[in-house]
Amino acid sequence: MIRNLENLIIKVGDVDRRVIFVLIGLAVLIPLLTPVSLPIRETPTTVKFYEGIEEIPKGSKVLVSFDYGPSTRPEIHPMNVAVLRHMLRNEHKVYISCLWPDGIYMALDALEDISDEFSLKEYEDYVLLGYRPGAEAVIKGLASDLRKVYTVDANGKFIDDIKMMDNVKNLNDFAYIYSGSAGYPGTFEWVKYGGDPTGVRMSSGTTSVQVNEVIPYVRSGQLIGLLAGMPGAAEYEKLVESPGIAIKGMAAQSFAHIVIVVFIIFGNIAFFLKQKKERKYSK
Amino acid sequence: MTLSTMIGAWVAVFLTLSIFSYLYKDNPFYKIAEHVFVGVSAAYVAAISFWTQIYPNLLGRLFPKDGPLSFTGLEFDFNHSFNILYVFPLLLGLMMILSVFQKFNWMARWGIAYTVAIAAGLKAFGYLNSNVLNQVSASVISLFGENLPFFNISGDSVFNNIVLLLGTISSLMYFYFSKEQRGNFGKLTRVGIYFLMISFGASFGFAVMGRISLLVGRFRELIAYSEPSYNYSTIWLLILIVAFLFYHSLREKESNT
Amino acid sequence: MFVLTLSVIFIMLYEIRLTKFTDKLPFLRSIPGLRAIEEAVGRSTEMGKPILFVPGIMDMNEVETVAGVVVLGHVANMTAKYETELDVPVARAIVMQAARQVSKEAYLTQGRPELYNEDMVHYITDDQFAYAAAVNGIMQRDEPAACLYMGKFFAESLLFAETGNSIGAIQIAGTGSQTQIPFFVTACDYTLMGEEFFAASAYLSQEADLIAGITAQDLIKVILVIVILFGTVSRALFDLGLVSFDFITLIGI
Amino acid sequence: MILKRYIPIAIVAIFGSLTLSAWFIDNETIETFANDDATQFFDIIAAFAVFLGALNLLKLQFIKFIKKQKGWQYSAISIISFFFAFIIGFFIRGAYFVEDKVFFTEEAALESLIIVDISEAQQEQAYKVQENSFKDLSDAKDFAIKQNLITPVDWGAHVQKNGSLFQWMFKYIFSPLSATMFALLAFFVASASFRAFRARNFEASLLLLAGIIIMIGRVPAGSLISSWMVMYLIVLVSGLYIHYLKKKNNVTIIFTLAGFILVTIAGVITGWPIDKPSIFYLPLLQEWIYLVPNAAGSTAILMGIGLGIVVTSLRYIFGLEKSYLGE
Repeated sequence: MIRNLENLIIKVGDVDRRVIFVLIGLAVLIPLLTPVSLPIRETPTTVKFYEGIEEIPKGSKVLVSFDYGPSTRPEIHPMNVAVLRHMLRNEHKVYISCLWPDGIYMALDALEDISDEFSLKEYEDYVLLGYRPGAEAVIKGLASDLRKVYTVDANGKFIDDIKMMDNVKNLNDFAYIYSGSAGYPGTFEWVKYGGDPTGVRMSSGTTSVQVNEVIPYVRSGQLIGLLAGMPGAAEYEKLVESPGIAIKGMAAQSFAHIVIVVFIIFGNIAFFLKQKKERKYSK
Repeated sequence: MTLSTMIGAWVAVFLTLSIFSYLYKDNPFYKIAEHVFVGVSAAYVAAISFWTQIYPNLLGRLFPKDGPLSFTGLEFDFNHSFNILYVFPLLLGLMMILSVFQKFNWMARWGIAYTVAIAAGLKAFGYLNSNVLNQVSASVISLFGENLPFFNISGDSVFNNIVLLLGTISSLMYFYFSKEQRGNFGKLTRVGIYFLMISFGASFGFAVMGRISLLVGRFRELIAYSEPSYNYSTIWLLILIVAFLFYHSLREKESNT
Repeated sequence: MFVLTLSVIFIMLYEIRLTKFTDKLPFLRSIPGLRAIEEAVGRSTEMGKPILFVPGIMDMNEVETVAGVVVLGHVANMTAKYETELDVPVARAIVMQAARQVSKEAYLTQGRPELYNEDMVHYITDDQFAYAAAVNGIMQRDEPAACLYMGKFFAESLLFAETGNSIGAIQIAGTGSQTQIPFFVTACDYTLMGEEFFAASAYLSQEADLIAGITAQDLIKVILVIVILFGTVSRALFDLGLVSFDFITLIGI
Repeated sequence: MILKRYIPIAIVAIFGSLTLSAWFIDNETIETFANDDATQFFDIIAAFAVFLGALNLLKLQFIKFIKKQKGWQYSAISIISFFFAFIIGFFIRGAYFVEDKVFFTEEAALESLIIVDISEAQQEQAYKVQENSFKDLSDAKDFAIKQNLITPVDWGAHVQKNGSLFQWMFKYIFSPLSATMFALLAFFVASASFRAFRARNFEASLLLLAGIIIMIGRVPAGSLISSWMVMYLIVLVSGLYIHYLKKKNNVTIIFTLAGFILVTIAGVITGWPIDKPSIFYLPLLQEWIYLVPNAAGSTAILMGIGLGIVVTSLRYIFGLEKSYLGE
């Protein structure tokens, strides 16, 4: 009986990876089709991020950068939408830049999502500066002279003709910088060439994968808090009280994690049993 | 819903499912999606780099409005002023393209040399500053700071600081190359490896989290496209692909026996 | 900062001088991943299968890519010697040209120019995932016996490493992309982590100049550790009120 | 020889030291060059290189197609999709705007402007554009064009603007493909962790534990697991470990029971708070792991990479390593 069980577990340990694929797929799919809600607990970095934005005086100018593309959209998009909501609710003027070529599409989508809610008006509530190639060079340029990098905005309108841009010379004229970043160029470059040299307060929302890389900056205070991946987005959505896509995805997320962990544990038990068995035979 | 949206949705679903079919195994659907992807993206990148780079930043600077070269009839107004220096990248760029001919192969070297040069020059300082110096000063810890508790799970504490210091130094010593990792030094680097491993494990955990989020996003879109307004595109295409793959694998089995 | 950069340069030049005057090369600990490269080439030769070399997905403006291309030169030397097929798909045309220069030179030095074929290094596309899809396809269809990933990588790292694993290839990775090291460590046979990867070209070339660079790095590392320890002690003394200055704020970093 | 060898080496030395020195020298010309033009130059060269790459790709695919090598049908697909995207990138932009409505073709935009008017008073059919009516369809079209009622999107802006064919391709071909390739990773990361997360030795166990704690601790499900459950689990696992070490059943049983009783007593006294003691509460524990031991490891790697890059870059600038030029 026990031996049979052991053999079975060993078999599970050697399972074809396609079986794992199917189970992971189901673990994500099922909670999406039948929504379950789970309590969300804010982590300190998210709370710090939220407080950082609350501390900006009302009506300030803020720079929001869309540094991601469609491939990482599920992680970053909910954050950026929530950040825009938070900023607009606090009556800040939003300036949008993109370091990724596809970022412009993401920004357009995000603005469309919230445009009815705030009855947004371009050139009154926000300016869409658009995409400029050059990665860190763009940030360096913004830090020294915005008009060098952006002569026209995304619609091809000359910056000098935009009233909202009147008192904006460089990064120092912003009260806050936020970058929703999925890699290079992104958080790193903003810290190195944007936040550090100008001293403007900044923070970032990153993919889960990057968290590890940017955490030293959060510790040193170069970033004020951090939004970490979709769970971070969900926590933030809860804090700004606008439940969105991220919160809805959390059940699927949790469920899939549990399935993976269960697999790992099974795999390890199988591994030990197998070792034990092999030792027996080799004696 | 417009026709273009409808066609778009069906194309998107087909391509999505074709890529997912790779999880089963390499198959004609994946190959189609892969080759479409390669072809489209090569042209996509070409168009993007021409229209956002060469057109405004090169032509815009060499042929600005009322610039010295406007007698040629070429004018590209991007509010840039004329800059003769930009002949240099034009030259290197053209040489790069010419290097497609075997005879002019060497021409690429100039561009390569320039690229490596600015990479080295710009990166060396940036990394020295943010990766080395800032990290060194962040690694200097406080042991007797005011009101520093001995242990605090989320925040600064004496215990955490000591762990940080020990971890940083021992892991750094793992990368010391001029000495074999034996004896006491070996013990130190061993500890360093432990810290590196925890760090890798944590990274991996985060990666799992991120990748699952992306899958959630992907599935949400497929679910959206399976609605009646899109004529149930996901469901139909899924049935089609699965049926074909099933048939295909049966055929393969037959031909094997 | 200026002083600091100068001192780094000075340490490097000093080490080079030092190695020039002593005939013996300085001792370097072994890095298993590097020895494995030659084994991998050998195994591919035995099996009559190609070797796949991926120099990352970034352009030559990343130091990692350049380091990867330099390693490619050494690998091409080996494949020329063993007459093994080499396949290098690249994601940037400038990298393609550099990789061609390097491998052509390698085949020439080995006296096998007839084995060199320009198309062994070929461009696919600049886009990250299109490139990944195509490289996965190449792996599935050509079944290389060894896959080497040396350069700057992003999310596609695990797509490569898992596919390589499923076709049973020996996999050796080297990268300075911190986020991707864990995936390579878990899915590949050998991984050159961060600094090890930058040291690789010196190890493989065994040239005095390059090895001196590594000993210079080591010297700097020791200095850094001393600075950290000294800084901590002085901070502690400062906090206790025993001294009136703080070393780190004093030297201004 | 000069063109092929010495100039490239000189370029590396000159531009390398120029950009490096820009950080220290207070000269505006050098500074603007390093901050702005240097990378701008590179981006332009890289943009030219993309076309070189495309030529290479097409060449190989055409060879495959013409020689009917294995998989030539797929090469045809590549070639066709390349030209499809190339044409809508450079020759047909789509996106004809009529006020804020957008059409793919000029024809469709025109048709939207023209109203066919068959009012009885006029007896015969007329075409109306705004307030003007025309007998002939082509007159109506000419009028609409002359009045600039249709504005095609500017060249260059068409890659950034909603409504163009290029944008359609981006939305329905390019982005689902890249997002799905990325999402494949969810499956691969699962199978890789299943295979690689085996407690072979102490190091591997650390990797595994850190991974699992982060995975569970960071999602909402993790905050539902009480620290007491984790403690019971630890007692159980260490019981198993003691059994493995001593191989004596009674020692194991006594140890495990004692552990359970201790935990239970502690729980009863404190009233089972879900997140105390915090070191066993997964959301807090994961926070500690990633802020302390993980940060230590990351810092070291960061410094190592930094040093590696600095020294390697200097090697290139000083010309100690020039094999990438085919030397």
